[in-house]
Amino acid sequence: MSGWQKIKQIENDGFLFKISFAIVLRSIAFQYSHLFAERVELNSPFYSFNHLNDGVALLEDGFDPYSGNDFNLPPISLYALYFLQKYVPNLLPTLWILMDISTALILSKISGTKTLMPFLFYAFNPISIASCSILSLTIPQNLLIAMIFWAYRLDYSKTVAILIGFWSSFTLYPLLLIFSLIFVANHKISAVFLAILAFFAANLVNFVLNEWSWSFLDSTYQVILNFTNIQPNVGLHWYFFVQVFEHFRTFYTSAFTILYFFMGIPLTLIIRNDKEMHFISILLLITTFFPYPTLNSATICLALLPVLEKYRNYFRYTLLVPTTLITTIALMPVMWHMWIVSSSGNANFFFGATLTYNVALIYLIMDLIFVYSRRQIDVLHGDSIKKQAKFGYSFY
Amino acid sequence: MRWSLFLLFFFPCTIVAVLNTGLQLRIDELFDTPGHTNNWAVLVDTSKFWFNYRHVSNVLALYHSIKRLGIPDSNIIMMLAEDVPCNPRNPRPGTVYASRAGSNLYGSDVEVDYRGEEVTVENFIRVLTGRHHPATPRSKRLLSDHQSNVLVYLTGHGGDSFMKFQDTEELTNVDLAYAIRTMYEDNRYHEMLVIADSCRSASMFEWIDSPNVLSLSSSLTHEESYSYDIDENIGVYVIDRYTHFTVQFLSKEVKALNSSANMQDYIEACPARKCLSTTGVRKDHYSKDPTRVRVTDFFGSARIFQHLTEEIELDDDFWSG
Amino acid sequence: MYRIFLLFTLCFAKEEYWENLKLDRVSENELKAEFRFGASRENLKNERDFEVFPRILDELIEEYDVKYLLVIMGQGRWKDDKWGRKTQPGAVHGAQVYADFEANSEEGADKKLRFLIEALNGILCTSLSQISLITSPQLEIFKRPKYSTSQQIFRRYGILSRETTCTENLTRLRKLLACRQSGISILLHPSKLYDVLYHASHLIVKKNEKISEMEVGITAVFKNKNPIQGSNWLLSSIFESKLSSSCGIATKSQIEANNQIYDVKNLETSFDIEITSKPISNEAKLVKGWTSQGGSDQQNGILHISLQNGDLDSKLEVSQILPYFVQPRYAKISFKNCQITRKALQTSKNEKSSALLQYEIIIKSGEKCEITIPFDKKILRLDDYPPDANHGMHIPAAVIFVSQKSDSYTIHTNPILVALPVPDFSMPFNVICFVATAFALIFGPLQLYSTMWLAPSPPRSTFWRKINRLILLILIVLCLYAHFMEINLNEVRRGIEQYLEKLNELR
Amino acid sequence: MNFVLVEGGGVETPPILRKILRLRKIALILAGIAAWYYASVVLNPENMENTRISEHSLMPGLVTAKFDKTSMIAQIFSDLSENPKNIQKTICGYFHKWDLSCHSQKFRSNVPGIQISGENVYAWIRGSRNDGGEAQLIGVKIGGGRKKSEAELRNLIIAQVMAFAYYAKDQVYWSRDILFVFIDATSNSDDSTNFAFDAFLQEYHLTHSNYSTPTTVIHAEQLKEQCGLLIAGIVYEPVKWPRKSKKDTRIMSAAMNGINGQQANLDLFNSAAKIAHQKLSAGMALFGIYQDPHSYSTQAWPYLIPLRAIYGQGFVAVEGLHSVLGKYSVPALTIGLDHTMGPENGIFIESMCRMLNNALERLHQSYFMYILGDDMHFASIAYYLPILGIISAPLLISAYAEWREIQQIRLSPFIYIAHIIGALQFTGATYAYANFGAKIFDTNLAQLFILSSIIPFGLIYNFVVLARKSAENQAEIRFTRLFLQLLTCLMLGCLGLVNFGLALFGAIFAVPLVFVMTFESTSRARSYIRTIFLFFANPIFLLTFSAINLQQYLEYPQKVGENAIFDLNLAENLIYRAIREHLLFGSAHFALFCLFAQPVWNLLFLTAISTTNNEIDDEKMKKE
Repeated sequence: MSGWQKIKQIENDGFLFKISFAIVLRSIAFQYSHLFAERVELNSPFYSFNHLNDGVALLEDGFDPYSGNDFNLPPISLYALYFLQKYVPNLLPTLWILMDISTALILSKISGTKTLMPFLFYAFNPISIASCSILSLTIPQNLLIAMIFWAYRLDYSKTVAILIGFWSSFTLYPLLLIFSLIFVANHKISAVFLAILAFFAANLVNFVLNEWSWSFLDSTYQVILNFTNIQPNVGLHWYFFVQVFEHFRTFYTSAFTILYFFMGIPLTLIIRNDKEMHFISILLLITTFFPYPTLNSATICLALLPVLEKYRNYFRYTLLVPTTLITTIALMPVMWHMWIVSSSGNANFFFGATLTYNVALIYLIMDLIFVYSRRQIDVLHGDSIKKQAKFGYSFY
Repeated sequence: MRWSLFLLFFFPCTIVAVLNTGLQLRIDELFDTPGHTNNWAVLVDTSKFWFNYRHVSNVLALYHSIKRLGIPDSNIIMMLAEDVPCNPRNPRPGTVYASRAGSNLYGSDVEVDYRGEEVTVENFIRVLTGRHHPATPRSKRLLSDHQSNVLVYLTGHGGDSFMKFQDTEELTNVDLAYAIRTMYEDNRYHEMLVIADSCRSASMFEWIDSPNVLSLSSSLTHEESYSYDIDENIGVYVIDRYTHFTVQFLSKEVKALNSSANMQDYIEACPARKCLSTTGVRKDHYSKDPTRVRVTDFFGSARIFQHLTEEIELDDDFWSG
Repeated sequence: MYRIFLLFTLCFAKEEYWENLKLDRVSENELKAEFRFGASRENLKNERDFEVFPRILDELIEEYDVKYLLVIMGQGRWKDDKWGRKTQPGAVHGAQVYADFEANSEEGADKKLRFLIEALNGILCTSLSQISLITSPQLEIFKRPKYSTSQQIFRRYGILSRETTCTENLTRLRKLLACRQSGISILLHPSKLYDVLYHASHLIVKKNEKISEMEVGITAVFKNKNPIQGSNWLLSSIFESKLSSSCGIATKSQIEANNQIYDVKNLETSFDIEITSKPISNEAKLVKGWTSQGGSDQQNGILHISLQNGDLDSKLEVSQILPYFVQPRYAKISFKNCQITRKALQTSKNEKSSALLQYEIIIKSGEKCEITIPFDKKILRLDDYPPDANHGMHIPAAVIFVSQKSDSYTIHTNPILVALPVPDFSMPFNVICFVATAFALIFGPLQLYSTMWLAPSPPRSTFWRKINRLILLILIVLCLYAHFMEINLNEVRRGIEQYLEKLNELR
Repeated sequence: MNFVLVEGGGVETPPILRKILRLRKIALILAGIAAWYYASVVLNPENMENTRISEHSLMPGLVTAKFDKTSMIAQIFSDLSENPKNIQKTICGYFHKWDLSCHSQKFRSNVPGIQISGENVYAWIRGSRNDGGEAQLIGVKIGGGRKKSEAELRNLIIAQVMAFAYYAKDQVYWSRDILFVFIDATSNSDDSTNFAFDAFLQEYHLTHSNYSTPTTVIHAEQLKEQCGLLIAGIVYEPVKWPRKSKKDTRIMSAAMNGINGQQANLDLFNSAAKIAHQKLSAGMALFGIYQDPHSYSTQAWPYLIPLRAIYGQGFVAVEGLHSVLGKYSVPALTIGLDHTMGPENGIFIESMCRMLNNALERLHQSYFMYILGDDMHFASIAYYLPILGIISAPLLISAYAEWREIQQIRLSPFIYIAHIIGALQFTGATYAYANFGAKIFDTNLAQLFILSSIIPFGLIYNFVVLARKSAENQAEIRFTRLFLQLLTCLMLGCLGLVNFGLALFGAIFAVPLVFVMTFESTSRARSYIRTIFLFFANPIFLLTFSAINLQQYLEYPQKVGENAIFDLNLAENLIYRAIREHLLFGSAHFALFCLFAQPVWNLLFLTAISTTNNEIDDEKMKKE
């Protein structure tokens, strides 16, 4: 209904042209996919298509992919690709483009009538285009996120819960979204339970697919919770666990994991009456603190930001965060080249770039929280504020 | 056959007889009674890489002189961090020479106990404290007791209050002191001599506070210590000054076990004009006066025997073992 | 002397000792020498007397239920096309260990193996502790004996390419021989045996119900240093020592040279011969294999195994160990005219244990088969790097078991050196600080905003803030000063200590 | 902590930033002067650091070289000069006689546009006691030579290297194999020689079967032996007598610039220089100049070598054969040997080989980014990178100013269009050149390219789309300004880390241009004037102009262009060279030109011609 009208309204300013342009860009990118196939910024053990392919190859040769450490994806995606490869091997690029475009479409339906920003941000984002061209698994994930957020806005509590549970069964970190379920309109608690139920159901499917064995748990959830895989990516943790002393590792693993999973509580305490804000900041938490992210897992959060139109004037780091993000993203390949290819620099360079990138994201989250409470001031006693009033923090 | 065994059995007694000649008695008056029964040595070359040839030859030179003075291979724990003799870069394979016109230090009778990447700080501490993985073979353990004099010799690249192992990790002087303290508490030595031959090596024994430990070093805390000889054919320095002159002293002055050279002579064996660095000494935890201690108490293995007075019958199962 | 020993031995278990030396010219001025020393002993219960069989090996066998144990150490490269077939069991640069032994469980086997390796280090003066031994699945690695046993047999194999072999190993091997100062073992002159083109030595220990055997072998290829004055291959000049006394207790003690056998069992005079036989011409019958590495950066590389068959159809069983620091791109592994009949892959959950990739290949005569294994180079934890991390780490050589219709033998390719990506080794504290700071950045505001509220507040005096900043500034200045003057913390400490001592003296 | 909340949202910005904005108008001049003085201090060899040398490479300096096969040189040389037709066979004949393995490798190009083919020769000295995991490379050119004398010189160098091989095969201490590569240089063009070397290296590193690259330009025979990891490569060639070389000092030459601004490890060059000093008492000439590091007082202007270093790093993609090794990230040098001293050269080669043999790890603990003042002094990146920062500071300031003015973010579609145009040019030109060569439909490819790249698409877009002066268009232009300023800074920054020379020269042109063109102009006349100027500041014009004048300024002997402003032939040659180097060696010049320089130029039209009718913000600042 309303969504459809939006589409109609949007079509007036050459929407179809934009979509087709996005599709063309992606299909061009497929011709140059070899340029991105090995990029560390776009690949990670949990999203790289190459790893999935290796697993499938092992499966075809009759070996168990989960007997080693190197294959980290759950059986569902393994078998899904196995069958895709078997029956429709040529349709993969088309499928990926479709998923990506539909993500963009959903975003455009989500966002308000006046602005096309989310759509543009996503459809014409070079990062998402490149990731699409290498069949990165972040593309289906982004589609999932978009759907969840859509349903979340429309208060389809059951759908949201089930989707969240399903998504969590891949990378575990999205479980934090359960806190957002509190804000869906009707029967909140049951929704939470539903999500957890869906999570276990998905794992049961994995269990069955994996010839009735739990062996996949070690190489999926273990690897996430213990930060076992220390290969470079754009995340926070890899270099830390390369460097940290052997006997401190358990301490830090547990500290980081606990910190992450408890972050939902204070956040829920702070952001109490704006569910989009809550959802997006939790989404940012997930993308920032997941140990094996790629650049593309952040793009959708950034594309969702324009939804928070009403907060626009309150943001503090409007110049700092975007420029830092862009600069670090541009510097990553350079630093990587200096470290790995021409060996004219060492690992710290690349690590520095990734760290700054993540700090920028963290600043964004901080700013979201600040902006929220800043707006509360105007909402609560907006009229009582004089120009240049001093504000400080005090207890409730 | 019986005759030969008979000889074998009384051989010690003959030694004692020789020791008891008057001259020896008079010499013995100059020295304190040793009070130890066996000698152990831990010789460590801590530095990897081909151009550290000299550290390997340091250890080997000392190894040969203490072997000559009677410490058996089973009592010497030798650690070599780099395989220099069989390194492909070595133009004379299987050999190590401490000087251009010297003799081969790496003959057929060398036994290396820890080599290559086994030479780590952890293993060194384990050897001293005797806390090994149960699988560790006998030849890699320091099985000393309250009656043994232990010689610990470290050579490599050092800095202020640390010693580099394999160019990666560091043995700090505090670690060393703790290890020795543990040895003392476990009664693992009677007297100990610690020698550090590296730059700024005097800092290595700064924290040692266990009794009966005499510590020497090639240079003071603020000094570098220097290498002695270079062999242009292989393009590396072949020995360090301190070790060169001290080993020279051992081979010149300490010909046999009963030599009358004392520790003070050893300490003064490398004066500043030879070493180009002032050697460091630490005696405050060593009760004896170095002038009244034989060099061979540490560098040789003097077998000290009890006199046998009573008759011993050997029954038949002695013969059939 | 040993007459008396013989006198004693009458009541002992049946033991045998034999020694053998084989000398061949492999090219115009290259000579191959193969030493073989063997001892065997029948297993009698409660019979603990040893004459020629080394007691320590027997203890090894008994303690670790060893059925078959093989340790090979090698240095240098064997030139297949010039020197013909490699002496079996074939050595490769570094050390190989191959063990069959009884154990009741996987864990038990691992534990036992650890002890066994340490024991070997003690016996052979090696440093094999780093070696990672993996169970080899169905395909063969060496020709394998069959057992009839109640317990479970574990078969482990591993290569340590970094391991060096030097004279101390030879010394220890000699210690295992019954005749050390007499017989052929006189010729084991270390400085000569290591100044060669190729050196390999091995120890084999076998045991079955009846007897337990051991064999010590040393192979060396000598090069004629001065070919100008003809090749004088006098025995005494090769080994720098005459064969003067013979080993009496040996049942067999002989030298094979010039296509005949000289018995040196009981010599009167010192024995010396010149090896005059012409070099045997090696027609290209053998299977040759070598490994090259590809890739030019430190992200991913290629392992390229080339197998060149001779003029006989052969069945190859290629076993390639892939250490834990490389991750094979399984989907990208490609073959060029290889006819694969069986594949086997052995991986393990353990982070530090390596994978074993095995192929059974049928290859026609004269053909060349190429296996290309792309891999990703992994970055490791700081503690997992060797001391010279920038030098890279070795992927061990592939072992190829060739079986032709007439015979079967083992060849090896060569190990390759992989330049791994390395972190900065001086960083741990900084990195911990930085990442922890990043976490603090998110934790701080969360804690602040969730416990406090933004509300109007009267302007506060900034005096204390100024003071704080001043203190911080002073600290920073001091740190910078210390940094640029290269002041060592220990020196500072000593200065303070001396000052305190002075104070004490004053009192 | 306290915030000062501004009415209508947000938090007040700290005042210091506003103070900085006051400088905006004179920022460009200030930055220019500052950069000039800073550079003149940093790039003066007398202020540079001395080249230290690590223990790895010092030790071999102490080895007494024992090369004694001088007689062999004459023999090989005569053999080579007798039958110049089949040098390959002669070389392999010798190696086989010494019973060393020697093979030849044929190669040709895959693409029709480039007709190159030939035959390399490579031979191994395998160390007897190593495992063959590592190797060092020695490269020499064979054949060719424009004049007879040149061919003879080459043969002489070949003979000297082979004499060393004859000596080295009897040595027992090689812990790394030595690989001799004799590169086919029969067709005298440098490109084909580099191509020949690349053909060999590609097979050595198996990049042809590497899954990450789709197709390769070169088709070459597979190598017949096992290959280890290359730790370094040295290419020997006859020295070209440099300018300012006194007769009494022996002069050798060294070159170390690689593709895309890579440089050989400083340790490598450094120990080469040290060995030359100690063993041969010879000096190293750099970039065709020999400068005695001890006598600066005599010399008037010390900046020539540093400037040539920067220029070479920036614009000379393939300096010599060693650059091709750089493509495979192998540290490499080209050493020019003085052909008159045969035995000494043997000794030099031996010392270099033993240095690389004794070096324990890969050469890693040293500088890779440096500017050489002479063979004894260098400036490290920490000192020379700030030059770039100072130059591009004005853009950052004006970017911040723009940001404070921006009301709404409106991404101009022309940003996409401009880049797509550039990409089309890039792919089109490379594809056409690879498949049809320089002539397509009997028109000159380069001329087409130049034509396509001097069309001001930005201007067209401006008149078609942004004609009417609406708020959206204003916002669009304003954001384009910000975008351009940030993009330029970002590009220069990233480039500066990889290829400082290119970044510096780029900045000298780009920063003022972007600064002026994105500055708000109130008067229409000013906008039109600067637009016309912008039209003539087309990247191709700038490139040709600088190519002519820089080379003359840096006193390069060869003459480049007819007149000092623009020269069509030169422009065409530059473009062809860029395309060829991109295709053969993966140099990034052409890509950078098409994907960044061109779009920026196009985009600048949007901002150049636009006029802002609202007050310029410095009055605002006065108010604040």
